[in-house]
Amino acid sequence: MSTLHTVNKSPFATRDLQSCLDHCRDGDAVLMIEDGVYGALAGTAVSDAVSARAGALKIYVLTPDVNARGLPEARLSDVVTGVDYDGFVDLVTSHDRTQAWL
Amino acid sequence: MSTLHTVNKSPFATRDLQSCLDHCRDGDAVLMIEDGVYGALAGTAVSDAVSARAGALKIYVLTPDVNARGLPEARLSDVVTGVDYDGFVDLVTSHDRTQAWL
Amino acid sequence: MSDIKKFLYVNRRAPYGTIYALESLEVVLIGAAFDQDVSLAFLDDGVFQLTKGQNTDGIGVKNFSPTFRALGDYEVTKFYVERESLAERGLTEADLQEITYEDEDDDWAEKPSIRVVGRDEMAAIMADQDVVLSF
Amino acid sequence: MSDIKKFLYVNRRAPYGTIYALESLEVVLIGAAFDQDVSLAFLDDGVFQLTKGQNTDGIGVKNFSPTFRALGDYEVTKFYVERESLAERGLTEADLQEITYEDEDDDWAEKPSIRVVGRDEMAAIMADQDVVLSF
Amino acid sequence: MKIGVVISEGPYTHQAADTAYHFVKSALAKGHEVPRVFFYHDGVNVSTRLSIPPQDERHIQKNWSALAAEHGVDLVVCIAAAQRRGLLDENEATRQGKDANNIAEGFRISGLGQLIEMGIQTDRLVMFGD
Amino acid sequence: MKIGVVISEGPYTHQAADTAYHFVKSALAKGHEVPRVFFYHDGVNVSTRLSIPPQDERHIQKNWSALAAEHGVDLVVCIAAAQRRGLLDENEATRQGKDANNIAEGFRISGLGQLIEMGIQTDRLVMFGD
Repeated sequence: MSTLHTVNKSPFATRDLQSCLDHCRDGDAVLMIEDGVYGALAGTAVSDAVSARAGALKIYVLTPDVNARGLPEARLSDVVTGVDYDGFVDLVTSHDRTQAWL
Repeated sequence: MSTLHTVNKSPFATRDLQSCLDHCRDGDAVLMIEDGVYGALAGTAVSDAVSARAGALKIYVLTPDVNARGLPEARLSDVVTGVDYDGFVDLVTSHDRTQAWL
Repeated sequence: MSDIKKFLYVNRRAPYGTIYALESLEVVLIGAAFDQDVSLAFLDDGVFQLTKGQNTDGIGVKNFSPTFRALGDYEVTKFYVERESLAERGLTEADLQEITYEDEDDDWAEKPSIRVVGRDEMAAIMADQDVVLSF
Repeated sequence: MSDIKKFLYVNRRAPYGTIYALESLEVVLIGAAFDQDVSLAFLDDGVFQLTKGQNTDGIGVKNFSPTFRALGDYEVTKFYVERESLAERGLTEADLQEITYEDEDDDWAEKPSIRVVGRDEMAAIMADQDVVLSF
Repeated sequence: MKIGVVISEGPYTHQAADTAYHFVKSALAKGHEVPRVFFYHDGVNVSTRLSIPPQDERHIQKNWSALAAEHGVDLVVCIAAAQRRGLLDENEATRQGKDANNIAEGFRISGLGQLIEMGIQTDRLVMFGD
Repeated sequence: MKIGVVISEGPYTHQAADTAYHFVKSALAKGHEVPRVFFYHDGVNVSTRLSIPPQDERHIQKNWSALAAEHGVDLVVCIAAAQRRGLLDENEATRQGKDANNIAEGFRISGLGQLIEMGIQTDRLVMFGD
């Protein structure tokens, strides 16, 4: 039994990503979408908070949103896996529930 | 020449209040309105950041918004002054410009 | 799966600045007519929805906070409020409205609906749901 | 007061997730037709508006970032970008688009429009305006 | 699998309606069912047929109407949220004495019970909002 | 003093249109001039005459229309933002081949130049948004 959490806001603007990470349980997955994809950048003011949970959680980022924002793949954190919309659907069906951190 | 800054979002949800405080200049005023009034609470995770700037800045809070949210006056920080909508207008006219931290 | 699903309404936003809190409450009221297992979670700024003494006369907006007290009559009786969220905001349970329900399994004894829980327990409650609605 | 006012457009939000960045740019374009002293400030997530290599094909939304490069032709030539905001986001000026203008006072020499400034200087720029529009 | 979708922000203003659109298209292409999309909060604004986006932009309402027609997705607009925001179908406009209506083809106005019902009847529920 | 006002979020969804309303009423009562209020972003949604809020709630559009009628405030709705979001007056609806319009009395649709002009012609500009 595990949950897919979606985060769609910039971690530099709001506390939503942090609150999500604080409430995930081991084995859960986090998918960053829309402005949430900035949470996947390496070497930022928030990247340590993401890396710290990457052992217990699977962290994904929606690649079309990454590309829209001009973030080169080389700048993304190693702990983050890119998915497309098909991958998003698979994450939804392969977890028991989805929780949106709106 | 001084600026009235308005902040309308909760400091627990977004970084807008912090960014505002980081960009105020001595002699400026900050007015907390709408969900921004939570920044006027004493003894919170963000109240030190407000108090730290209270010497150089004047900090105001919109009382009708405070009352709507059920925050007793006794719980507000000593460094914050309450104003009503008339007071809001006076703050706008008595400063050279208004900058909204939306 | 049984016919009864576990629904969790997650409230993370402050009231009045935006409409989410009010429109969340409207869903809870309608949802109560369905025979499901309903819980409400209040965390982050959502805890501000439950403060007592809200008086919206000055902003010309309807005060919807009394409606929370009516939810017990609709068998919505589980209000999970996160302790850490309260503490970060300088609040304690005493700053919240008293919200109660009458327990039909216990001779209609009046019991508190608000249950202050730690962050770990909140995470466990979230993980125990069938449907999570976020507002 | 002179007939020319100083207008500052403050951009603090990321592009595409919300429309503010695009609709801010639309104001700047229209505003350029008025004979005012125009500056643009990019701080906080606003610095993300200027990243190079934006490709919106996958999200089905129009890529408006090339429009920033056209602003020089409208005599919008002062793009103040906050250094601290870049650093917190792991960015440097090299991650931003090259945006230039031709300086009519200097034999139409091509000059960079982007000026990376520290937070104190950004605050001073803000304090030097007649009108501040926030997006 | 049956997947229910909620959209709670307005078109163009927020990416939610776009992301949901791409998500639903992928889900349908992969053979899943998306029996209903529920529009709540400012999401109800997606349903207006009066929107005129710039010609080089996507037409969010038309995209949804087309998807609904092709795949039989039930696009439900919350009546309470819609009334507040000025979204009316012909029946509502008549009943309320309003001189115009603005709901596009493929969308229908109904109650919040449709959201709960969707939660009960689908295997997964995904929310797109702000 | 002349004070210009910008509203950039939609009614009911966000408090901006309410706060601005109380602010403008106070400013006028104190003898200041508010020559224009400019509606931008989702603020254009304030101008729909089709809104039907619950009876025990304030009617934001009607409040603004009444204030404009009483004090001669020019309520300008940005045309570009309005078209995207499906807010049309009769002229625009005809010109664009739409079968309905929804702008309330007291509001007029015009260009972004009216925002810049307001910034030039007023002594102070105050923005209400999200």
